[in-house]
Amino acid sequence: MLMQQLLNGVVVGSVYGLFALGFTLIFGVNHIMNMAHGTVFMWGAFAGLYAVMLFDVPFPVAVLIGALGGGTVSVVLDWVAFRPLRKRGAPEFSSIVSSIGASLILLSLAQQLTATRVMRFPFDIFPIVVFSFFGLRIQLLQLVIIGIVVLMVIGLLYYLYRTSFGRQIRSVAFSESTSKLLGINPFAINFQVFFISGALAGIAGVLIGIVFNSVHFMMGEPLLLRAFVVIILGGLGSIPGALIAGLLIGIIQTLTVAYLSAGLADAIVFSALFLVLLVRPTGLFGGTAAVARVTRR
Amino acid sequence: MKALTLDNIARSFGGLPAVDGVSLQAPPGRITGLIGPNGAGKTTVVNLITGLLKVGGGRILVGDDDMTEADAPTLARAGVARTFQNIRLIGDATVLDNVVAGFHRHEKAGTLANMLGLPSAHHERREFERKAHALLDRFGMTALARHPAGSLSYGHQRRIEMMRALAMEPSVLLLDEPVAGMNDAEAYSLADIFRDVARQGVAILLIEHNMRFVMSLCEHIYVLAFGRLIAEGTPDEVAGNPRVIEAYLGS
Amino acid sequence: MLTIQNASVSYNGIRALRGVTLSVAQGEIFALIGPNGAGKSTLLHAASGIVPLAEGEIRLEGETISGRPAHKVARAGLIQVPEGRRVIAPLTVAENLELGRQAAGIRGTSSADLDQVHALFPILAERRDQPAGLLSGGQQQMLAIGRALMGRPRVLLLDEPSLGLAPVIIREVFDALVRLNRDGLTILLVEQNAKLALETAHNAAILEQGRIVHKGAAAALAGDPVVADHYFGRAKADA
Amino acid sequence: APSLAETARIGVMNALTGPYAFGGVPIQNGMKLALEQANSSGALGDLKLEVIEADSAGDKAQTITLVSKFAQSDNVLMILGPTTSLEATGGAPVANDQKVPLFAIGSSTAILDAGPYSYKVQQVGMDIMGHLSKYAAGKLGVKKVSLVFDRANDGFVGQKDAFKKLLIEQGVEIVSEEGILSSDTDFLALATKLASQDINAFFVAAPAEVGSNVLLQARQGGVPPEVLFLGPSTFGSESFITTAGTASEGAYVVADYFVGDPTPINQDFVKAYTEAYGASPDNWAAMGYALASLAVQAIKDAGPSPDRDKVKDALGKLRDQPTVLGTHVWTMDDKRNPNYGAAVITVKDGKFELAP
Amino acid sequence: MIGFLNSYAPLLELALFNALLAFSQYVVLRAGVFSLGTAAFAALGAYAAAILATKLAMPTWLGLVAAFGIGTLAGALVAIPLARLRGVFQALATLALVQIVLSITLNWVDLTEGALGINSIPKTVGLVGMLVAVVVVGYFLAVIGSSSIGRAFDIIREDETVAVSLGISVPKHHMIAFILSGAIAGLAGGLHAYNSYSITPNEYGFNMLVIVLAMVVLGGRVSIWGPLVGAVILTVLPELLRGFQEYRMVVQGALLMVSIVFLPRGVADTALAALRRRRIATAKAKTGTVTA
Ligand SMILES: Nc1ncnc2c1ncn2[C@@H]1O[C@H](COP(=O)(O)OP(=O)(O)OP(=O)(O)O)[C@@H](O)[C@H]1O
Ligand SMILES: Nc1ncnc2c1ncn2[C@@H]1O[C@H](COP(=O)(O)OP(=O)(O)OP(=O)(O)O)[C@@H](O)[C@H]1O
Ligand SMILES: [Mg+2]
Ligand SMILES: [Mg+2]
Repeated sequence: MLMQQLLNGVVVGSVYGLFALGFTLIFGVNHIMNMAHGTVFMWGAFAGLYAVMLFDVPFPVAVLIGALGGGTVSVVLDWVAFRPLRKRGAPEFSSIVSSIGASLILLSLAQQLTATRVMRFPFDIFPIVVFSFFGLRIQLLQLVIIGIVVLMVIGLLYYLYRTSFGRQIRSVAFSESTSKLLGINPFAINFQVFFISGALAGIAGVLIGIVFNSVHFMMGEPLLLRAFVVIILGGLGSIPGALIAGLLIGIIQTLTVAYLSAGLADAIVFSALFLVLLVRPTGLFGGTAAVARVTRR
Repeated sequence: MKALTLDNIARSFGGLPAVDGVSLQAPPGRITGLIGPNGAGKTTVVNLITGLLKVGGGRILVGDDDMTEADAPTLARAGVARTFQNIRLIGDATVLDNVVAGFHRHEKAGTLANMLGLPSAHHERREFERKAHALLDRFGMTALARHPAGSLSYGHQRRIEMMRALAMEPSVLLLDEPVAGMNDAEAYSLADIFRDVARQGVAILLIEHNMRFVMSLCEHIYVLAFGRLIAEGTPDEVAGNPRVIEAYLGS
Repeated sequence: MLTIQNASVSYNGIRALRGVTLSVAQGEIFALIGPNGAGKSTLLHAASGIVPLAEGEIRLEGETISGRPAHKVARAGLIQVPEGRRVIAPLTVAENLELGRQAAGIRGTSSADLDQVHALFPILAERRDQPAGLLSGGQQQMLAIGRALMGRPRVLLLDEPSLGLAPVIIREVFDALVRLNRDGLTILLVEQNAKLALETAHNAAILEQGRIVHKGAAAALAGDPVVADHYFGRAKADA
Repeated sequence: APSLAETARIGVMNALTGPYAFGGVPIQNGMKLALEQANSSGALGDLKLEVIEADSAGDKAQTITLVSKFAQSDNVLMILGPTTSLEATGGAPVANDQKVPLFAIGSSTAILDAGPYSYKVQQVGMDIMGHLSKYAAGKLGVKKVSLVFDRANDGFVGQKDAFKKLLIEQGVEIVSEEGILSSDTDFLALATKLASQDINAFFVAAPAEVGSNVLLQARQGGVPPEVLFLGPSTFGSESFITTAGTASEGAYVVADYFVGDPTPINQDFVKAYTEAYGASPDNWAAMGYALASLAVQAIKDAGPSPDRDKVKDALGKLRDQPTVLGTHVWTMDDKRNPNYGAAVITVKDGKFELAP
Repeated sequence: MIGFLNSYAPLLELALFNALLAFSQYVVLRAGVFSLGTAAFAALGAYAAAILATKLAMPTWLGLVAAFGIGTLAGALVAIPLARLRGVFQALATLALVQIVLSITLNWVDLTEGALGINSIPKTVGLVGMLVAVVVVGYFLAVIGSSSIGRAFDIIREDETVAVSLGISVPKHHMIAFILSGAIAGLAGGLHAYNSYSITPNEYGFNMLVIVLAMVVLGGRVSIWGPLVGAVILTVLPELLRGFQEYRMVVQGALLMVSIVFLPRGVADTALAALRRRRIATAKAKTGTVTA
């Protein structure tokens, strides 16, 4: 059972990682704790779901539409909730309230749309193929999910570190006005950041929606809570860190369910977080950049 | 009145020895200059003295007290005040509040008196504001008292830095490029203030690249390059020193 | 090259610039001096599009740039070295310089610009991989200047470039500016070291309380006793 | 024109938004249906009921405010709702303070403890679970069971506790208890754990949507069909079958309401509800309908020009009333604990039928 | 009027409870501590009071003292390790604390009755009691805020390096902030327990944390009026929006966004700043323009 549970943990954890990547990206760039990220995830799942329900699109297209949907919602979110605040040089705090407001709206609209029903992808969106080896059961879907997550992370890393994009992002994050003086267009940078972040969440939404057979308006909330833990454990703004921490939490959680009790999963995850912070105030993988950020303004 | 004494202090970052065995004296009542090329380690010396950085070796004395291991608040309470080379003000707070902040170390009303709002705490605040206004007056900034500090021009922000440091009524005053961004006329009006302060027995250590200003103000100058002292003496001695000319002044 | 016409700027209703008109000709160094709070930085910010004009117009080679977003102004070749060394602290020295290249929209890996900057400020080559925030004050100022040069400016706006620089470096920087100017770079220079500024510039203006109060050939202004009295201080009288 | 005495205001509140809206909306519908029927059938003679609706949002604080508002400014005769025990335990003490009858859905006895003005329609978990435990241990021969429950909802916790106690009394071994949250969707780990256990059956007390997913993921995670699925009344709705798909086949559910029930009282209700709302009722709708019907009866029993105290007393005397719930007789003991029986149903070929 | 007051008494009581929570949140934010622990401290206070009241039949005043005490103690205890952390790390550590307390209240069924919560707590604190608490706490915070402690809080919040250079001890002030926050929230929890007949674990979870944070940021986090204004707005808003039925949350969300976008420093602080600007403008008109 241990191996099987580890496998379960990896699958869930990699999706947590995907979700948290977008969250940590926005956090790293804009210092925004985007409380609406969970609803972006949910709307990504909805976009994929409605595409399937209305146009009967196949799995890969559904994932793509989920990415588009999440990305679009996220960009709009930036325009209406965050950009006006940035323009006014508002303190970072106010973006929290703004994103809470946005998430109320997005949540409520989803609720209206679905009449609070729990919905699901059709059972045949992805064929149920189960491989068994050494007593381990793994579904094809689970393999595909791990594959997609790996691909997304590699792509993101490339984009961030092999193009000038990452440099520009960090510059805009540090000072928008100085960046402008250097010819960087903060608008374009933020557009990309929010789109990527939302697209990752949207993909996660579709995948989670399919693998757990449920799409509903509250589906983002537990993930948001996990994402907080992921970004801390993984180090602020660290891409590999988010992925590793996501996996770690997925595994801790499944092992808790397996050997202790499902009810304790949160208690254990958060106690672990608390302890880690006491021992290593900058998280498990927090590097020097993170140190600079927490100790100085 | 206390003198500041550095005895062979050192500090390195990674492999780089930013301050490498520096000894100097800033006696009370004197304006002591500290100059040197960019990256020589001057600001690092200030950070070491004020306890913002941990010393790698040597001793720091304020008066007769060994302050080598003391943390920043302790040093501030012992009367060591500074200005920041890269201006650090509370941008949203008014100029007056920024200056009043400097009086923190003189607060006598205890935590409890403050929490309970006893009259003693109240009077104290009044007193600080009165003194802060006197400082503003001296720096010609009375009219700006209620402006947010962040909205002022660079030169005015520098002045707030100085007023805040003076509000601490220090025995040792460390000025890190106080007149950067000011023209000579403006700088000289500040020079008068510094002389006044020194005359009251404060030990001033002045870091500045404006050589005419340094030469006219300092009685004694130390020259730092690559973390080491390369020369010291009266302004004229230093200005004539060939090593100083080569490393710092240029021909 | 750069003309500023009747430019006014206000912050929260308080005027910082009142109808300033000046023009910087192609290939000249124009110095702007004035006391603290006169509005010098505000003028540069207005030219760069960081603060909006309440009135007036700014043109670069005849084309109106006021109203354009700041990054477009930079890409049009009007590049500013902001006051108080605004380096991107978390990025390394090399990355800061790379960012400077951005404004010119240059791709590829031509190293001529970088070599030029490194030649001017060798320390920047030495500290290539150090986060810019950990440089000394003067080193940051060098980086800020170097970064602007990386963008191959056509007009360079300098806000107190000598700030925090050692005398020997100031001399080198100003020598370099003169060299670049000879090669065709137009420069608008805000400088508190009025003597140095007026020695370097062709033309100059004095700004006080948001207005231009004197304008003319730099040498003429330098010789004006009123200007000397206000901006050179007693040092000159002493000397 | 009808005089004032001929109109009585009824405050109707349920969790129309928020996490419990899945129950609150159909309950509200059921309640309104019963009240409208009372008006149109003339069952109350000259008296007309005026419905004042509100949304308690699944939130205790809002419930408290609403109860007070209903009692004070709307001057209602009685209050129907709220949806959950959580809300009701907040609202009931206020209702008792203000001396206005409150007839809530929730199953927690704490609602009754608040005072004589608070009533509830649902029987406690113990009663309903008795049927299922007997069926499981007796008919199905279950020996070892794992229990899964929504740990943040006292109703489900109560059902689980009751079921556990009853099973133990019958000599069944409880292998594990797993608390989940209604906001969870990931039950893979739980599924693997269930698959690795040596059990005959597993029981899930959770909202139907969530519980269906537990079942579905359990089957996908390797829990064989021989391990039976047992569920409380929440699973007695069509949405269970559509959500769980083929995994629902062979599930045993104890129903306090069964939409396929052929008795006339139910058939009439199903027809009226479907006409009014375009969907067939689920057990929540039935619960709301039953509650409001009982309330109408109490108002009638209170005699002409009823007031709050009369209604309260009339409510207290309700016994052996016909209802769409359970075995069609709703009654109370002297501590105001309701009881109405239940039936065990099972899914066969994608349809509910009464279990053999 | 009396009828109106009566029917809205629970709403007012809730607003006052929220104001206390907002005070607790405010005091840490003011000191630059990004603590989200208010919900946890409030839960401890509420449970202490409720358990004493229902299991041991203790008098109300004792329960309130216990609630206050346990909040203070918890604040002091977490202050020690958490003073090492900064910014988001502090926020997340305290979020973890909230989740841990939530897990305890949910799972320690013998003591807390689990998800059922503790019911039938005698209602011994009414509108007046809550009002007195808010006034006392508010007054106390206003005094602290304008004292040297408040000024030290402000400097620490803006720039710790400057703070230590002025002789301000950061750990000491963070400790004070945590203790005040814990004490106020503990008291608030205790009052709420005696005011609302019943308490349940989920009331003190993520939602409370979010809403309390929103109150302070919306109201303003510098002046003492900020949390009060924020608490009143966010308590009353849902009631005012009842008319919008299903679009209530949409409207509420939109209002939240619009107000923070146009008043990013919070309603109260922006209003106060506007007043101050007016005073400067008139003063400036008198003294003429400024020269260096
Ligand atoms: N935290 C740090 N980490 C690494 N290197 C540092 C750090 N602080 C300073 N340095 C380096 O130490 C050297 C001395 O810096 P310092 O700021 O003391 O110079 P300075 O004499 O004040 O120069 P300037 O006149 O330019 O301000 C510089 O080379 C600088 O890059
Ligand atoms: N962001 C701002 N908000 C409000 N007022 C401002 C702002 N920036 C500048 N000011 C005001 O505008 C006026 C001009 O400031 P500016 O920075 O342009 O002066 P400066 O000539 O560059 O001075 P310095 O030599 O000190 O740098 C000053 O009175 C200043 O207070
Ligand atoms: Mg320096
Ligand atoms: Mg300036």
